[in-house]
Amino acid sequence: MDFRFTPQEQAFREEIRDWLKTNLPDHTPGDRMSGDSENLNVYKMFAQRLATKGWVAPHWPKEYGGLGLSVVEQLVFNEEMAEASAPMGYSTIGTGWVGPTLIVYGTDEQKQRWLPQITAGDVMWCQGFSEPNAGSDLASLKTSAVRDGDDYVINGQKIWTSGAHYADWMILIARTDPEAPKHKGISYFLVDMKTPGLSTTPLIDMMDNHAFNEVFFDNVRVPRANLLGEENRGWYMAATTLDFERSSIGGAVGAGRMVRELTQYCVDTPWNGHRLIDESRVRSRLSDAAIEAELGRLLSYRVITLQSRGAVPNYEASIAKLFNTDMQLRMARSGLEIMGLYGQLDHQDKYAPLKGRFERQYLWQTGLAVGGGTTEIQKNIIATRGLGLPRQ
Amino acid sequence: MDFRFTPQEQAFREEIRDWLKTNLPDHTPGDRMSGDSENLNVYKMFAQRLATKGWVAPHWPKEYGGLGLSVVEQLVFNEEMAEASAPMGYSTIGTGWVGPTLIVYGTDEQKQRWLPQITAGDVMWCQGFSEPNAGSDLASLKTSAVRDGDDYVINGQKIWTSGAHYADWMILIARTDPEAPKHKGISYFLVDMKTPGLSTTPLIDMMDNHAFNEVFFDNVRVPRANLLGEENRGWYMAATTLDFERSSIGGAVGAGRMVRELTQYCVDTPWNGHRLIDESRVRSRLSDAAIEAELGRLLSYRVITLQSRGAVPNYEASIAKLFNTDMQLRMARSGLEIMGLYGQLDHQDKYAPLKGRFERQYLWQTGLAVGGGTTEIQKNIIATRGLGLPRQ
Amino acid sequence: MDLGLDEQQEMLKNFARDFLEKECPESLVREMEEDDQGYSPDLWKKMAEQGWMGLIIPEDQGGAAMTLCELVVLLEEFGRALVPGPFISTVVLGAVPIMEAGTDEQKAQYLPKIAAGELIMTMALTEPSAKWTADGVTLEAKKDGGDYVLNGTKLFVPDAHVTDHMVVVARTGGKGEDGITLFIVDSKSDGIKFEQLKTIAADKQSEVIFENVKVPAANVLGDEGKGWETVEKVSRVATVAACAYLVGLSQMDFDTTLNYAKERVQFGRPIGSFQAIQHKLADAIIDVDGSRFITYKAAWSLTEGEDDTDMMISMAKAWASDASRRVVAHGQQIHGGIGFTKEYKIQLYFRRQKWMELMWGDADYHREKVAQLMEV
Amino acid sequence: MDLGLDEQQEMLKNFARDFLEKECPESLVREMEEDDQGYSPDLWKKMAEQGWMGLIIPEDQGGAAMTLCELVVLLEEFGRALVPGPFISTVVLGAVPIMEAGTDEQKAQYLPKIAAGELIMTMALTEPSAKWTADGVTLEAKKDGGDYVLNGTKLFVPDAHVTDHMVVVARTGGKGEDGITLFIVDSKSDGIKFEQLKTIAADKQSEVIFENVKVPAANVLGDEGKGWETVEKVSRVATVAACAYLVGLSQMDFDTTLNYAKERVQFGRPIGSFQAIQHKLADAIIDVDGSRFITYKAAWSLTEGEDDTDMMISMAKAWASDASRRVVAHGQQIHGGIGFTKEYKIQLYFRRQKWMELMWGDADYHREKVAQLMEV
Repeated sequence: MDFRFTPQEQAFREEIRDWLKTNLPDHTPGDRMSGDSENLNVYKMFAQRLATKGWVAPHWPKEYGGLGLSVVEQLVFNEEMAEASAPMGYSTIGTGWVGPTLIVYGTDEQKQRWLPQITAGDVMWCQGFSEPNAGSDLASLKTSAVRDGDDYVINGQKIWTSGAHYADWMILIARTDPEAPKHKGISYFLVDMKTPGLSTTPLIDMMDNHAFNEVFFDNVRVPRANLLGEENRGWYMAATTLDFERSSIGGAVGAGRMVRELTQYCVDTPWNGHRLIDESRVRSRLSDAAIEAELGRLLSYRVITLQSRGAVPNYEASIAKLFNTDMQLRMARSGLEIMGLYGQLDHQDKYAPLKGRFERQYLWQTGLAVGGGTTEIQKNIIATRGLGLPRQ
Repeated sequence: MDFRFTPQEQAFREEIRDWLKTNLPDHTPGDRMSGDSENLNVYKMFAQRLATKGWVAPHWPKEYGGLGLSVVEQLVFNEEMAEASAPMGYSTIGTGWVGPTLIVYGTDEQKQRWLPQITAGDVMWCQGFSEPNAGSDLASLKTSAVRDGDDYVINGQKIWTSGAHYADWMILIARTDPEAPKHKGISYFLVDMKTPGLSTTPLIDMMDNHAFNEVFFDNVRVPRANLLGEENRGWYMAATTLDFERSSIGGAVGAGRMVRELTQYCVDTPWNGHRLIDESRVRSRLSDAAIEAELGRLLSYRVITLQSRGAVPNYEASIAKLFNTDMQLRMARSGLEIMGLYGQLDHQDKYAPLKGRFERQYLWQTGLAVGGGTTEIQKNIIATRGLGLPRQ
Repeated sequence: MDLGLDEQQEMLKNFARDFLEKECPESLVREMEEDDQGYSPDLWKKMAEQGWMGLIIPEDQGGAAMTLCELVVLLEEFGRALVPGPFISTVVLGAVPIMEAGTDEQKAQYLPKIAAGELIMTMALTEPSAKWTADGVTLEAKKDGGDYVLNGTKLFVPDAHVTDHMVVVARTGGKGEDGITLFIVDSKSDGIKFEQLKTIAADKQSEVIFENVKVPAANVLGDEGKGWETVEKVSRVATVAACAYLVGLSQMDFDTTLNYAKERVQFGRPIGSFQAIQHKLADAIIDVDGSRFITYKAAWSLTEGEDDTDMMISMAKAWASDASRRVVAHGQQIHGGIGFTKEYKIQLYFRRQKWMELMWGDADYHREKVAQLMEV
Repeated sequence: MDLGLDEQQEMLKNFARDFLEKECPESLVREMEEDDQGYSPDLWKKMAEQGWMGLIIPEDQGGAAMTLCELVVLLEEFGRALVPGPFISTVVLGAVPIMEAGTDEQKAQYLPKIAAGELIMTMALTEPSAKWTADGVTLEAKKDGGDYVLNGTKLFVPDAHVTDHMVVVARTGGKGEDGITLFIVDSKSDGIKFEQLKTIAADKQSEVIFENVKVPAANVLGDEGKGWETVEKVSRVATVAACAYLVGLSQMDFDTTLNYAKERVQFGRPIGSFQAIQHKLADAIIDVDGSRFITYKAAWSLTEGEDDTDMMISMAKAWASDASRRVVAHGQQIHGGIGFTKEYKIQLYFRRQKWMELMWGDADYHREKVAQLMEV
C-alpha cells in the first residue's frame, strides 16, 4: 500500500513535463487517439520529435529502439502524455500491437526490418482484423490467404480499419486453412498498403469524420517473408497480451482532465443568480465524475502493480478497461446534462462549451467505444476467465 | 386514449370506499399480503366481511360466487383495497390461483366442493409449487405422486410455501410420470393440509417472520377425486394465466401511497434550518419515486385495456409486473437514503420513520420479491415471448 | 378507461405512417440535415393538404378542431419518421398562442393561413441564459409612439430562419412572470439577424438578434405585461408534443435495433439470443411503452382540463427525456460499429433524441417541477 | 507505487483471517445479534492478546505503533467475518481523540488500558438531528465550579451501553465549529440513561440521555471550545475504518454469492453460466475492487499527510457506501429465496451493510464534501 512514486520516477515525470513544454505541437488536436487525417502531419511530426528521445516506444527493450522502461516508468510516461493531451495517434498501433507481437514472434530479419521504422516515428500502421461478419466474433473471419509460390494471395474484406487511408503498413489476419476449426486456420501477415489489389473505401462516421475504412483485397500478393510466426497460428499471436494499459490509463487521466475542465466551466458559468456549480444537481454529477475518474486510475494502477510484481494480469485488466470505458461515457453524458441546452451544440458552434469536447465524447463513446460488444465481451471475460464461472 | 372511469365505475368506487370506512379492521397489518400468522384472525374476519358483499372474488362469474365484474370494475376494486391497505392475505391464493384454475379445469363436483368455501372466506389455501431444486426452473420438480387404487401417494418436499402452517388446503403439483419429458409428467392436486403424513417446518426469514414453510410429504394419500384435470397435464394448468393484475396494481397503488407518506414525512421533518424536502437530493428522489409510481400504474392499466378489448396480454403483463417489482425496490431504497441515519431503524424502534415501512420494504423487496430470479425470468419472457427473440 | 387509440386516432396513425413512409423517407431526412432551410416545401404542402397544420385549429379558422390527443398520435409518427421542418414550431409555438390570446382579427389573420400551410411560425422564448422560466426573459420591448422597439438576443429558437412570423416573448417591464409581453413579429423586419446553431441533431435552431426592431402595437398578442400566462399554455402543449415525438423516435430506434438483434449473427447465433442483449431490449421496451402511456395521460389530462395536468406533463417529460436517451444508447450499443457509421440510419435517431430531450426542459427541470407540485 | 500489501500487512491479513475464522464463526455473529451486550468478552480478550486494540497506539503507551494502513488491513478482515462488538468504537472513537488531544496524564490513564483490552470506549457525537456536522452538536456543557454539567441527548451512539467511558462531544458555547468541547465521561455517571436502538444490522447503537451529568474539569479532552478539530481528526480515521469494514464485507458477500452461482443448478446448468448472472457478478467485482483501492488510497494519504487526504476519504466513503449496497443487493438477488431465510448467512452481510453505509456519512454526504473540495 504505497502510492508514492520513487524519486527517479518523479524525476522522469519532471523531465517529460519539461520536454513537453517546448515540444508539444501548438495545435493539439482534440482527439488524441483518433488519428483523423487532417492532423496527420502534426501526429507524424510529434512522433519524430518523440523519437529523438527514444520515446516513441520507451517501454520496448533497448535493443529494439526502446528505453526498456519499467512498467511504472511506462505508466508515468503514459500519464504525462495523456495529461498533456499529446497526440499519440500516429504510433499507437505500431507501438502497441505491431512491435510487441514482432518482438515475441518475429524473426530477427523481420524485427530489423520493421521495428526501427516504428521507433523512428517514420511509419504508420493499421490493423486489419474485423470483418463485416466477424466483429466481436473475430475468429469467424473469412478473408483468405492462399499460398502461391513464395507469396500468399489475399482475397476478402476488412472493416473498421482505422487509418487505413494513410497507413503505410497493415497487420492482417486471414484464413489460411478453411478446413481447420475456426481458431486454428488463421495466419498473421504484415502487409504493405501499397500492394496492388489492395484498396480502401472511407467509412464516414456520424460525426462526419473519416477515421475508419473498409479495405478490400483483390488477389493481393504478400511475400512469404511477411508471414509472422507459423502458418495457422495467427489467432494466438493476435490474442497476445498487448499494450493494454496505455489506453486504459489514458482514459482515466483524460477523464480526470475533463472533470477539471467541467468543474471550471461550472464555476465560471453564471446560473440563476449564482454559479452553475452551486446547483445541487451539478454538484452531485461533478462529484461522481471525479470519484469515477479516480477509481478508473486506481483500477489501472492495480494492473501496473501486478505487472511490477511479475504477475500476469488476468481479469484485472478487463476490469480496468471496462470501467474506464463506461466511465468516460457516463462522464460525457453527465457533462451534457450539466450544460443543458448548450450541451447539444456541436464542437463547430461558437457557443459550444469547452469546445464541444463533451459533445464529441458523448457521440464517440456511446457510438463506438462501448459498441461492438466491447462491454459485453469484457464482462464475459471477467466472469469466465476471471471469476471462473462456467461458459454457457 | 381515455383515462376516465364511467359513472357506474365511479359509483362502484364510492361504494367500496364508503363500505371500507366502517368495515376495515381497526388494526390493519402493515404487510397486507404477507399473511403472517399473528394477524390471521384479522385476515379471516375481514374476508368474511367481504363475503357478505360478494367481494371475496368479485371478478368471478356469479354462478361461482363472484359478481362477474368487468376487468375495469375489478381494477377499481383492487385499487380501492390497495389504497386502503385492506388485508387481503387470507384469500389471495384461493381467489387468484385456485378459483380461476378450478373454473377452467375443474369438474362440476370439484367446483361445488371448493369454490363456495373460497367466496365465503372460510378457507385458506397455500401453494405447493417450488422445491429446493426447482425454483425458477419449476418444471424440474421431483415430488412424486404414485397411483395406488383410488388414491395418489405423494412423497417429496416443497419449499417457500407461504402460509402452509395455517392453510386448510394446498394446490400441489407433483410428478406422476417420471419417464416423460419434464413438462409432461406433472399433475395438479388439491390437498387437504390435515392429511396424515403431511408436515410443515417453518422457514424463518431475515425479518424474523414466519411466513414461509417447508412442507414434507411422507406417503400422503390424496384421493383421486382431488386430481384436477387430466393426469400429466398439470404443468399447463399451473401455467394458466392467473390473477396477475391484482398484485401488479396493488404494487403501483401501494407505491403511490408510500410516496405520499414519504413526501409528508419530508415536509414535516426539519433539516438543517429548513425542511427535509427542501434538500435537492430529497426532491429529485421523491420526484423519481412519484413518476415511477405513476408509470407503474399506467403499465398495469395498459394490461387492463388489452383485457377489456378482449385481447390476451402477453409480454405486457410481464412488463407491468417487472416494472412494479423493481420500482418498489428502488422506492424503498430511495426512502432509506432520504431518511439518513433514521433509515436503518427497525420497525420496532420507537424512532423508526413511518413505522419502519420503508425499512421493511427494503428488506422484503431486496430479499425476496426480486429474488428467485423473478427479474431475470420476467425479462426472459419479455424478450422471447414478447419481442420474438430467439431462445439460446 | 382505455389507454389505446380510438377508431379515429387509429386511422390517423395508420394514414400518417403510410404517408410518411412514402413522402418522408430516410433520404429526405438526410437531405434536410444538410439543407440550409431544413425542410421540404413540397412535403410541407402535401402535409397541409392532409389538414395536419390545422389539426388543432378551430373549424371556423380552417382547422380540423381535433384535440391534443390526436396531435400526439400524429407527432408520434413524426418522431418515427424523423420528419424535418417547422411543424411543431408552426402548429404549436405559432398557432397555440394566437388561439389562446389572439384577438379575433389576429386569429383571422394568422390561423387560416397556418391551417392552409401558408405560414411558417415559431416562438422566440429562450435567451443566452438558456432558461425556461420567466426570469430568463430579458429581451426588451419599449413603447415608442404606436410601435414597440425590441432589443435583445434570443437563443435556441427552433426553425426561426425559415419563419414568416415569430411570436417573440419580450419584457415590457416588471420582474419574473410579471411584465412579459408577446409580439407577433414579421421575421423580415429590419434589425433582425439570424444565425443558425450547429447542433448534435442537425435540427435548425438559431440565434436571433433584435436590434431596434420596430413592431406595431397591433401586433401585441394578448394583454401587455400578461404574456407569461400564454407562454405557459404554449409550453404545456409544446412539452407534450416533444414527448410524443420522443415516443415515436424511441419506438423506431427500438424496432430497428430489435430487428438488427434478430438478424445479426455472431458466434453462430443471432446476437438477440444472448441474454445480455435480451435484457437490454426488455429494459428498452419498458422505457418506450412507459413513455407512450405517460405521454397519453398528459395529453388527455391537458385536453380534459384535469387537476393533475401540470404534474402529468412534467412527469411525462422527465420520464421520456431520460427513457429515450436510454433507448437510443442501447440502440447504439447493440448495433456496435455499424451504428457509428453515417450511412446507417440508427445514428439519426440517436442524434435527434438529444434535441427533444432538451426542448421545453430536460429531466432535471421537470423533476424539480414534479417536486414542487408534490409539495402542494 | 504498489497497491498491494507489504509483507507485514500480508502476514497481518493472513493471521487475522485464520484467527477470525476460528474465533469468530458465524454462530458467534448470530449469537451476538441476540445478545444484549453485543460482544463476546472472551473474544475481546483474545483479540487484545494479539495486540489489535493497540495496533495504532504508540509503543510507549503499550501499543504496536502501526499505521492506519495496517488497521485497514485488519478491519477488512473484521468486515469479512462481521466481527461484532465495540472494536472500532474503542480503538478509533475512543483512542484516537485521546492520542490527538489528550494530556500526557490522560494518555497514560487510558491508552495503555485500551491497548490491553481493559477499557471499552466510544464517542457520542450525533444527536436526534442526525447530522455529522458541527452545528448538529447541541448537547450542553455548563461550567459549575470544578465540574461541568452535561444536558442533552445523543442518538445513534455505537456500542455506548457497554462502554466504560465515552468521549462526549458537547457545546460549551459558540456556534458551529466554535465552542465545541470534548469530555471523557464515565459511562456509569449519575444522570446517564442508555436505550438501545433496534436497527436493520442488529448492531448496538444507543440513545444516550444526559441529565445533569457532572464531569470533572480534568476530563476535558483538549482545549475547551476547540474540540471540533479533534472530532474531524477522529472522523477521518473512522470514515476510513468504515470503508475498510465495507470492503471486507462486500468481498465476503461477493465470494459467497460467486460460490453459490457456481453450485446452484437450474435448467440443467449452474446459474452462474447465465449471462445475466455473469454480468451482475462482473459488475459486483468491480464494485468490490474499486472500494478496496480507493480505501487504501485514503488510508495511505491520511497516514502520509498528503494534500488530497480529505478528498480521498470522501471519495472512498461515497463510493464504498453505494458500491457495497449494490454488491449485497446483487448477492440477495442471485441467491433468491435462500438468501431471504434467516438460517443462511448471506442476509447477515446484506443487513450489516446498511449500518456501515450510514456511519460517518452516507454517499450523499460525502459526494457533497467532494464537490466542496473540488471547488477549491
